[in-house]
Amino acid sequence: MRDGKINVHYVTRVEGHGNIVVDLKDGAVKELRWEIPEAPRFFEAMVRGRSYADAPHITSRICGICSIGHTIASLQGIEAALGVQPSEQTVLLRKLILHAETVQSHTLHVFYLATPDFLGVNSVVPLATTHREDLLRAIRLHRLANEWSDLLGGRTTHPINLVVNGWTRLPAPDELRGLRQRITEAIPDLEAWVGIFKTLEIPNFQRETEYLALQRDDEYAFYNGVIASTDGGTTPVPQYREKIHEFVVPHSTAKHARAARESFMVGALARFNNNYEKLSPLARWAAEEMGLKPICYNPFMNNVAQLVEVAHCLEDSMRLINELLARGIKEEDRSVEVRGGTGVGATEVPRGILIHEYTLDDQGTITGANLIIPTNMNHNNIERDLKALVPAIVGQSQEEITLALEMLVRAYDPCISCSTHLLNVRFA
Amino acid sequence: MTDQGISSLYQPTLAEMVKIEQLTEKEKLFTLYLKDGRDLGHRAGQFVEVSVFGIGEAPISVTSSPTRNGTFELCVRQVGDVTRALHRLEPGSIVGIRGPFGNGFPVEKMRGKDLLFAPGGLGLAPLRSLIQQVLDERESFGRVIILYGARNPSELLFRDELAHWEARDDVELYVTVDRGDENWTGHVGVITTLFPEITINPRNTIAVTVGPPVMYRFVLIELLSKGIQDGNIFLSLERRMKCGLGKCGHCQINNVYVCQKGPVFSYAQLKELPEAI
Amino acid sequence: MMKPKIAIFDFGCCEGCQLQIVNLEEELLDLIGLVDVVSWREAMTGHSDDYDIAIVEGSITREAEMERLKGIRQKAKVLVALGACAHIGGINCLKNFFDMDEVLEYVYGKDAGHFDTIPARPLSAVVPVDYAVPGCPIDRREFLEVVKALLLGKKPPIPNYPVCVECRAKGNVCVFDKGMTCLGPVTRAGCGAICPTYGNKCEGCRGLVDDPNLDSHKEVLQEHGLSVEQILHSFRMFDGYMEVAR
Amino acid sequence: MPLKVIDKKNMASFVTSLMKEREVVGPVAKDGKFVFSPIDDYSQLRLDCPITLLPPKQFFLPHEEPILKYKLGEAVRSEPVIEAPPRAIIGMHPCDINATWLLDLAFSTDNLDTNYMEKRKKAIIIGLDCNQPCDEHAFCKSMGTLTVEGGYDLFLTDIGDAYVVDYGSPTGMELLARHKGAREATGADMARFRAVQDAKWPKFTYKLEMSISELPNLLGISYDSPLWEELGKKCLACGACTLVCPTCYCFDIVDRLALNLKEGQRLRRWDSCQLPEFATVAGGENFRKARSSRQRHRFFRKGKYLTEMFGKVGCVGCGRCARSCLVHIDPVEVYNTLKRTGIPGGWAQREVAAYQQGS
Ligand SMILES: Cc1cc2nc3c(=O)[nH]c(=O)nc-3n(C[C@H](O)[C@H](O)[C@H](O)COP(=O)(O)OP(=O)(O)OC[C@H]3O[C@@H](n4cnc5c(N)ncnc54)[C@H](O)[C@@H]3O)c2cc1C
Ligand code: SF4
Ligand code: SF4
Ligand code: SF4
Repeated sequence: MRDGKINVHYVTRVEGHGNIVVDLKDGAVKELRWEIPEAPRFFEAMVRGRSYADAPHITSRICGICSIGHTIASLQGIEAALGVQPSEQTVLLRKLILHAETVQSHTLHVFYLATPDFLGVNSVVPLATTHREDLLRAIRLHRLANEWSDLLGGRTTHPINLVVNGWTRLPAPDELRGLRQRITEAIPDLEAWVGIFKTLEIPNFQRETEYLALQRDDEYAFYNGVIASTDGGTTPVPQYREKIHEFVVPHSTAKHARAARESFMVGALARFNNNYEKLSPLARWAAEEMGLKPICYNPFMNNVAQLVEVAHCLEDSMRLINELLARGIKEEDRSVEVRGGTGVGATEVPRGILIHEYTLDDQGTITGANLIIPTNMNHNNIERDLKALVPAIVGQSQEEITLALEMLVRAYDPCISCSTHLLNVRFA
Repeated sequence: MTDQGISSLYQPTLAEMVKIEQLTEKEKLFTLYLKDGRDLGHRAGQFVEVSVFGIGEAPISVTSSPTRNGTFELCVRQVGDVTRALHRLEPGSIVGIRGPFGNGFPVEKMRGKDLLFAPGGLGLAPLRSLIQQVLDERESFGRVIILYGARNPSELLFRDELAHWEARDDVELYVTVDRGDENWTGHVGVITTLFPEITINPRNTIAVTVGPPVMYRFVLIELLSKGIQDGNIFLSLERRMKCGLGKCGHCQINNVYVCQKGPVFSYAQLKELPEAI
Repeated sequence: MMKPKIAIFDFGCCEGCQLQIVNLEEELLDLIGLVDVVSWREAMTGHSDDYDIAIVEGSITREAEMERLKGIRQKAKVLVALGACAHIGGINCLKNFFDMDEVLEYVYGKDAGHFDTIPARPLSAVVPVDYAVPGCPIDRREFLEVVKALLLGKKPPIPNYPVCVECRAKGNVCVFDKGMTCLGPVTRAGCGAICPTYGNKCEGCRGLVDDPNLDSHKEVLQEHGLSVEQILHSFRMFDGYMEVAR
Repeated sequence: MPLKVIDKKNMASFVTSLMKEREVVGPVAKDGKFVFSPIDDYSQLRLDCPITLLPPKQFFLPHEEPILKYKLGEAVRSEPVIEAPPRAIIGMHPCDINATWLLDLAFSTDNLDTNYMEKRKKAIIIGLDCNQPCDEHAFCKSMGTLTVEGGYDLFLTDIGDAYVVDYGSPTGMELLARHKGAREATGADMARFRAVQDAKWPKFTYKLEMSISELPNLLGISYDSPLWEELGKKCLACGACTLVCPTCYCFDIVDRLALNLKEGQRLRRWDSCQLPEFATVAGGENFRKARSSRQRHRFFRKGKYLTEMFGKVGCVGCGRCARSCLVHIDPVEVYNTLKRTGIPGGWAQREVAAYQQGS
């Protein structure tokens, strides 16, 4: 197809609404837009006037898939504004529940939303007959992740008991031991899926770009760190504005972003490219098996990087649980001294770096907020990838082109609901 | 019985629907028999708990006479989950039956007396069991007067039977509807407007009225003004009921469990129960 | 039994409630055996306009969405509101306490002109809604019970008593005894009092019971130290569309 | 058989040996308060617990329990479900023992409810005397429930470093005989036992301004008291008072089909007369629509109806309802207010007064 329009009205099997509009003329791209028509929800505006304590529960509702990540970024932002240092136990438990979300989200995306593409079906449902055993393994992993967040946070989505400076309910040691046991038992399911992915044909498409991710010296960073780039250099989180620039484009209710180059990518592949050295042994094995090596410039490999991260999270969680059990679970004082100030929190959620910034007055009332959502950071990169991909496949039929474009978008696992709750550039 | 041989009061007996008849838009008449071959063995005015498995249980009065064995009948108005589910059933369907429960009408006390029946609407369903028994044993009762009121002609239950009673000269039947329609030539007005038409011997009359709570307040005034004694006026009360065994608490009126001491009460009893009407 | 055709739609929301359906895992496969899912953008490609039951998530926050919702209502025999956003407006209504132009400008700055928004509202503010699965997010068990009830022709078993009932029956320590405040006494149960069970207050995500004793509850909140302003804020979290939050 | 004694240091082995043959339930700590819960280690047991949030009724009448299971289809089948594992409940205070006794009567009078009774029959009750009031809300002394006349298998009294153990049934006697740690009470033990008992009684106060025998009559004349309206205004209708009450036993019955829609269960679960739809029937008529009428019903049940039905007082003075009521409705205050505002002397004396005035 060398001439004509492709209009994918709502890419399916992604979280939220996004359209792809392509206009081809003589085999060249006349116009290509990645449109986000999703209704914006104005969380930054909504939290104003609320108590600092409400922020995590309100912003959790930005996104059903990464509600734990939003809660944690929000807690970090508020705690930074209040000058509160959460205890080691609090942080260990937060890391553990954040892993639950990463596994939950990655398995959902890799198994339920992306795999149907690789196997040539329109949803996960047909797999119930054609790939029953594999699907049951996938379901087991996904359910483990769900029950893991149920156990720690009260439910799979919008966790209940994570509050500023602590937890309103702590897991019992026996519960943690049970969880560790179940994680151990889940590893064969993961290994089996690594085996499956090894055999899948992943489109070979390369476009060099910049990758940003949080980084730490002591571990593969999820909970916190400094902003690192594959182009070199690091930026402390509070100075995030010096690195990440956001701007509005008319065809999208979600903002776009750039860093040093014209666009950049965040998410599993970005973390992998920046922090490969810190992956757990099981994760490195998985990467090797599936042929993923840093630095990888193929966005379709994001799915593979997600599977590698699932391996990492499972293994790292056992370490976290061991540490928690060795320390013993204790009730701690959660009280905080309220004061005014501004604070930034950043955490790696399944789709990349999530930044929450808050300003509080002396009573602890929120007067301003700025939330930067990873999918926003990727929109620009998605659009540029799409533009780069089309010329390479322009000889194919309209259906094939459409499918390839959709698959590319899905590979990013964009969480569009999230990304339509934009920042305010004019920070109060 | 459980595996350990323990029996349970909550275990229904299975019953099969042999006949289902649409009486009005909202009411159907179900004829059933117990699959274990037993007779239901009820008294007039008693009720059973009917199970539609998967949906729930509802208390329903037995509308057929104890004098007619083998099968029994239930007349059900479709109002909610269980009753709607019953209406969806076809002949041959299986339901569960617990009971009969409750006291029933004081038939022995009625023998030799004149009887005044005043059912309103669906109230005819429970009363019909008594009327049928009285007619089957006609000689042991005095006058039989029936004052029946419905909202409109299309809501009149058991029309064939009404015609049959009308035709008998040992039954005095008066029917009224709140609102008539083009074909209605009978009496129009609420049930209390029928009372001036009859004269009775209050000393020898037992009155039974069954209907919705609002009706009771007005019918009672009529019955009392006719001079019938408190102890000779009987009502059948509806309450929410779950167990039928005097445990679940739903049917309690003051200190009385309707499923145990009722559903039939004399007005003399009800005067002691301020929550009753 | 004919398999009813089900379509799932979403409006302004976090899609967390749909996610709970996905999270049914194996049971989702069983469910799919009983119904015919003809449209579900988040989980499948393909769409059909021929459906019996529409399950709709999210609140209405833009003019154009009203028409889309009315279209869905017209096609569906039964319309079920899924989750707090659809049921009572939910978290989205927090923005209703600001001026819409100001909100747009606060978020989009000088580019605000590209976008439109109206005060957020529940589905029932636009079309008749037959049933609701309350909660932010919905409870997976309850969702299954509602679907089963629809298949069986029963009224969905959504309780009309407060969260305290479930909370006390679980033997929880009331959070009022821990120095917090709670909307449990006026909020519709069905979640298993999950928040107090996890040591936190009920934030009222399931909406109010039919006949709440709000006056008395407000006195309780005041007795436990909340100002009138703070009481309003508590209710605005999820019940912002309702009288009680204004 | 003389009283026996188990030294506290031997309690662990006593409880542990019980755990070998049955589930052992006792008070354990929860969030700074206490609940009855199955234990898997003696160390979890908190016999020093003043009072639990919920009474032990959940072990005889669970919050939700299957009573029937069935299969649909061509051949409909249904059979009762009765789950009754052998259990020992340890640490039940006199109020709860008295309350359980009342429940026993309720579930065995007229119609024997096997779901309750089987669980009850398979449970050993090991009571524990209260040497001081659990807190300011307790009014057991007023209700005559600070002592027990029966309803237990064993009954412990804490005399410092040991428990004096009384038995109330052949099962209890046998259990005691079997346990090696139980020894005969010495003279010194008995002296301490008597001292504990003597010291205990004055620590409790009478809180009702009337004798309990007067209560049914007091309520009888208070049906139209303006107090009910006042309570109705405050009441949140949250059901807390009845859910935590050891003598409340009203329940609901619901059907629940499995997802295959082919088999299912009938469940019973706690209900409460305080909830708005407790007495609603089809057609929408609600026989106790006003919160005031529901509150009245509750107090009449506790103070009058249950006594009339079973000859035992329906409130055991544990104070749980008052403790859990967010708007501070307290039975002691309710009954005392009725007494103060009602006609002095109650029904009988009013009759006498009327007679003397010649009316
Ligand atoms: C002794 C006795 C005898 C009876 N005899 C007959 C008879 O012969 N024939 C007959 O048709 N009926 C009879 N009834 C009435 C019958 O029991 C009820 O109509 C039936 O229980 C309704 O059950 P259901 O599951 O169909 O309705 P449900 O689904 O339980 O409810 C039906 C309607 O009642 C209302 N309702 C029910 N529960 C609630 C609630 N919790 N909150 C608010 N509203 C509620 C609603 O409006 C609902 O639509 C008798 C009742 C009693 C007590
Ligand atoms: S109700 Fe809550 S969980 Fe559900 S879609 Fe709305 S914000 Fe998300
Ligand atoms: S914690 Fe909340 S829901 Fe639970 S009993 Fe207390 S007030 Fe009710
Ligand atoms: S406890 Fe309250 S806030 Fe929590 S899920 Fe239930 S209704 Fe929602």
